[in-house]
Amino acid sequence: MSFRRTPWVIVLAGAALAFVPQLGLPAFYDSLLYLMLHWVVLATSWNILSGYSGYFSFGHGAFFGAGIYTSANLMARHDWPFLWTLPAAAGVAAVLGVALGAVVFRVKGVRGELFALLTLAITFVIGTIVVNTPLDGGNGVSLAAVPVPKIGPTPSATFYLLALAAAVATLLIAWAIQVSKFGAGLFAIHDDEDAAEVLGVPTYRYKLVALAISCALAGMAGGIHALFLSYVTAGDVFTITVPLTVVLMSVLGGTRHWAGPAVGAVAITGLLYSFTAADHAVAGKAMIGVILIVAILFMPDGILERVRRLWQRRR
Amino acid sequence: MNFTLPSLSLLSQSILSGIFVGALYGLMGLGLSLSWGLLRLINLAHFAFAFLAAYLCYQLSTMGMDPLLTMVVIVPAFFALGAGLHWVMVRFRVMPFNSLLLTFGLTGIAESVIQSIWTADFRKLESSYAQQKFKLAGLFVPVPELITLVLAVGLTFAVWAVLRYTDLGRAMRAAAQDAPVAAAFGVNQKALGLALAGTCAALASVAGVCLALSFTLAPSQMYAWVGVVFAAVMLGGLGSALGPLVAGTVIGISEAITMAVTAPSWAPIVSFTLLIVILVLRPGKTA
Amino acid sequence: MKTGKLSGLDRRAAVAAIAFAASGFAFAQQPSGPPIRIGSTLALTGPLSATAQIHKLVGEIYVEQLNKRGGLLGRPVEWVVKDDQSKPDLARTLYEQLVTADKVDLLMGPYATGAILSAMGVAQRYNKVLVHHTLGIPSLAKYDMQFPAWSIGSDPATTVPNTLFDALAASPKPPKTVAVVTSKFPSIQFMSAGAREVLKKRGLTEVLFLEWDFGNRDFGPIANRVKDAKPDFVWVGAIGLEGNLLLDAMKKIDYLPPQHFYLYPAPGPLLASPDARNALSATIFEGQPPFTSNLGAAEFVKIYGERAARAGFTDTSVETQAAASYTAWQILEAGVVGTKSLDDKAIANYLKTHKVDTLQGKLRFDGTGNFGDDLMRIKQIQDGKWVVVWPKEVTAGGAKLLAP
Amino acid sequence: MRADGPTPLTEAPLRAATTTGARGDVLLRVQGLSKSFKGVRALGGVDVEVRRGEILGLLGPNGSGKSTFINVVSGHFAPTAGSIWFEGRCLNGLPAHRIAGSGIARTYQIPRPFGHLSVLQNVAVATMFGGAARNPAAACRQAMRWLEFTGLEDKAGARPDDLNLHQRKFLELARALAARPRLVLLDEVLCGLTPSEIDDAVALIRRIRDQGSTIVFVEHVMRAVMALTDRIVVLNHGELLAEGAVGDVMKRPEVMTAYLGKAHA
Repeated sequence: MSFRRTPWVIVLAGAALAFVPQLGLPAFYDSLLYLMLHWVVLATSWNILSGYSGYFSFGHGAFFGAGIYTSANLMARHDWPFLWTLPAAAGVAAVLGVALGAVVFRVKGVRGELFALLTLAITFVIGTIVVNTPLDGGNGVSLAAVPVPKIGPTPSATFYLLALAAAVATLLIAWAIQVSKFGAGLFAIHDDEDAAEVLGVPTYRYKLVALAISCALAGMAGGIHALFLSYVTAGDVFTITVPLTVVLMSVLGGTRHWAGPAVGAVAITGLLYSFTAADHAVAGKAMIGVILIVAILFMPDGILERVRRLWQRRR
Repeated sequence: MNFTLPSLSLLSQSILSGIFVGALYGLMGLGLSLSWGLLRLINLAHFAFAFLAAYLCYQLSTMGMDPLLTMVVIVPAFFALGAGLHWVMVRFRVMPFNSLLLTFGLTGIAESVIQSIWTADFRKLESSYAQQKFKLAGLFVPVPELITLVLAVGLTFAVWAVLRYTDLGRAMRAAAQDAPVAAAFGVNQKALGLALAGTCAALASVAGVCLALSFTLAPSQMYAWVGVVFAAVMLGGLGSALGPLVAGTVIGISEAITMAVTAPSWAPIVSFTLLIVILVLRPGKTA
Repeated sequence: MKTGKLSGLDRRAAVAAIAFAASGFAFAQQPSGPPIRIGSTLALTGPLSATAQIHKLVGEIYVEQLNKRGGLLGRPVEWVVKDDQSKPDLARTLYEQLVTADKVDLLMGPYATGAILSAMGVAQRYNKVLVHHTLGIPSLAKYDMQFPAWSIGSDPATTVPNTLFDALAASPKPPKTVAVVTSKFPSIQFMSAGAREVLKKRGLTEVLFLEWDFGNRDFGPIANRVKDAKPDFVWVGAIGLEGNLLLDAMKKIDYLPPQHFYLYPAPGPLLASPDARNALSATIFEGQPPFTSNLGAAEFVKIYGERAARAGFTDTSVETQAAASYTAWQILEAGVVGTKSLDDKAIANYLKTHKVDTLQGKLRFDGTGNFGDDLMRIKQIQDGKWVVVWPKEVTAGGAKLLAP
Repeated sequence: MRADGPTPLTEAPLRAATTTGARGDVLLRVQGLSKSFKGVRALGGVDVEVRRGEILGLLGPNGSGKSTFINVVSGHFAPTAGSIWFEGRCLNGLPAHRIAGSGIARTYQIPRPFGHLSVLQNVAVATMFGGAARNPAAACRQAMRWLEFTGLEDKAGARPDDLNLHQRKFLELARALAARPRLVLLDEVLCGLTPSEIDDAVALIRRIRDQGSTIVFVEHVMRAVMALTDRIVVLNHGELLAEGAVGDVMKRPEVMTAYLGKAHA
């Protein structure tokens, strides 16, 4: 696939998918697809810093949560219209990320697992602040009274279209970074940060920009999700679930390609969804575990890489 | 945040409580740290192993066995389980972050197994130890927690001594640092890896027994420990034997003091801010 | 499509009528025709599953009983239940699936606050009646056709603490000083905040107020601070295990509060704990007179006990969760039977204008947010059993609040 | 790591054109350069000038500060004291990537290729960030030329792990050159190579100079030092010991002492 064809494929696929609400399918497909795209945005945004540059962050929940609470508070307490809160959510998350990165990325020793730990700790710190201040206060924030803008024919379709737009934008950004000089620099940082710096890669700035982009996208996804949930509680947001899930999705799909996390997100969301029948709920959970294990044993470089190799062999 | 000046007995009793819970963090973290640092495998299933062991301990105890005696059965069983898991990991050459995914799958399976055998209900082991406590220098010392502390400290130092003073331990550390060189010196890495992975799982099962002694169990509770134990492990330094206990105790005590002097709901911020400060100021030289 | 369905209904109704006539009045008729499908989700896996399994068992029992009685409108009832994995966003999606893809006839609510609100949003968009089990914060219910099965009234944060302090005031040792310790779990914190207001108004002294983060593990320092404060009475705003953990921690420092109340404890383990004697809690139902003379209660308590034991539950008694769950089904059945239709609007109107006879007694839904009376009762662990001790009219055998 | 003595070399072909170093203006001026690690002094006030177009050999026994010198000049470590001037600009306090951007490239003694990138991509990264090419496509085209220059063109698609040491050293060189630096710092590129590989490498280094780059060259292989350098600088205990043409300097008694110990003085 040539370089320049990819963005058109992403945009056209997005445009085609935008017609799904018009197909007359039962409305819940919009919600299901929304959930998938929501995770596509989160996993892909995580991958921009963590997959490309190798700085595995366990703090994605913090930035996602910052977006949720920014959006929720602006809507519930300051009567902002929903769509206007989204840039604010992205902005707050990005500022938070840059503030963290500006300190952390200056410290040479904080790499690998220490970076993972630091970002995990940030999640709990922010969660504690949110639950102990009027941002949440412990009672959660109810958004039942906030109107959903009429972008799609139904509220669920609106969320779906918003997430679709976010996913298309995120994938375009992830692709553009991967094929750019910026991306080359991030991949070099992944393998040997010192050597990259000496070759001229502005490692500090690159990491900071990648983190800012990653956080902004996660914050935006959080902003949309706040209204989708319509009732947000700190206990559900600032957990290890979000970072763990995005790591799993990205690793399953493949972290060295812009599309990998998206593939993983669709696969895992689909997998979780396909075991919701109550009679086999517990067995279903075990089944998901088995599938994950088999996938990682037989596709260690991710689904995408595996498919690519099969494709090449065929040709 | 209102600060109140605590009484001395309140403060010391709280610190003691922090030490006890910190010891459990350390005990749970010990095997995780060894596996992560020396085998380069991030074993999320460590928590599942601990809970599985806790439930087994609960089961055997309700059938009349002494909870501590159940370790005779549980520990070897988990040693085998851990070694078996490692065999699979080696066979398929699983990379560190892939191991996270794989063991996450395993954790889900373990949770399902627990839920289908023992239901999602809360289970509390009512052992003869649960009621026992004694008073020492004005402080109450509950026996189950004391058992946890003794096991945590004992096992931590035992592992530390083995790693530091025995050929086996030196070989393990060498293999972790530079596998090819270690292989060149005739270190049988495969056997070592299996033994170490088995030990880690065995340590998880001991932590599980301690868990059963002093906590109420529920299948999904296993995730509640992940964050804080990961923190203790990473703060303590991967592969370090003493690290998790030291870091776990630091976290436990700092949270306990916060709870004693101000609103308990602020406790996580103190321990995790402390952790961030340590990381930023002294990266790589923790514990 | 619509007309076809209607005529089908008519035919079925006719068949049912004939069957009814033929079988006589003494025996319930065999339900016939296509089943009425009732859809809901429960958190069967994940952190909320401990309570969800109660609701699943209750639902199964009720649907079985219902079908044995002849189903609804002569048709058999089928319960379509899905696992929302304790995730509110999945609950929303699954309710949409139930409504738009599975096209269930009626909805039944889930049980946790987050999931209930998710389901309520869907119900509102599709104009479905939603009867829900245990919504802890009534003010969050802003939908016209939602009906609470847990009769805590529209302002439980005031009424429930008042009931409790009434009970304490009538006890042999009315407390003067109170410690309020509470989890920051939304539905808990809300009640604890109300309790603080109430005790202030009643002239009691608050000697300690502490909040902990949901998921706290080390209760030692909290127990110590309670002990230091020497309160006459401790309000423990705890959910699930937290009450036990705090009690364990108190025991470890050789302390037992003179009087103590637990808001939403996991009932089994608390009962099993030897230190929980005299512990108070709130409930809407207990398997004892006079509750057992309420509609369906005696039979349900018996069946639930058997089935819960068979399923391996630690606690086999019927209390708030199981009772609220059973009540929800009774409300839905009353609505359908009362209107003889599956029309959501009609059912909602009927419920708002009629009292419904349930496990908890007669319930009304004409108050703020469709909430009726606060039927929360105060119970106490006495001799290893929960005994209702307040208000007097629902106590059995002269049971009284004991104060050591 | 060997500390080869100053064995006189006889291979004539290697020595040929090197003695005629063009005496240009000063490209790099290092003044009073010091570097300490937690109080342990690795460099103690070194003054060195590198002239445009020359090959300067940097010699000294193990631990004399040669590698530290390269690490400080390339920005890997910040100097404790002293100043570094390159083409008349002061480099003090600049991050490593800015130093690289101003025209200084280096190699590592133990090659540090980017393990997950192909050989071509490894060089392309250097091309892009050295400022020689703007977009990735142009960078790849240029990188291919550098692979041809170093004889690695067949390996363009391979992973660094699939290369042997010799090839990895050449990849290291190709990466350094791809940025089109005016000054190349070579840290023991010949260490660990076989004699015939050394001959290849020496020829390559000469071609690099012919391209117009100035070279500072840390090396123990005296044969190559003799063959390539115009001047040498000898460090000992972090201080400048001697400076001059290779033949003269290696005969000085203090240099012999430093290399071979007191007995030989």
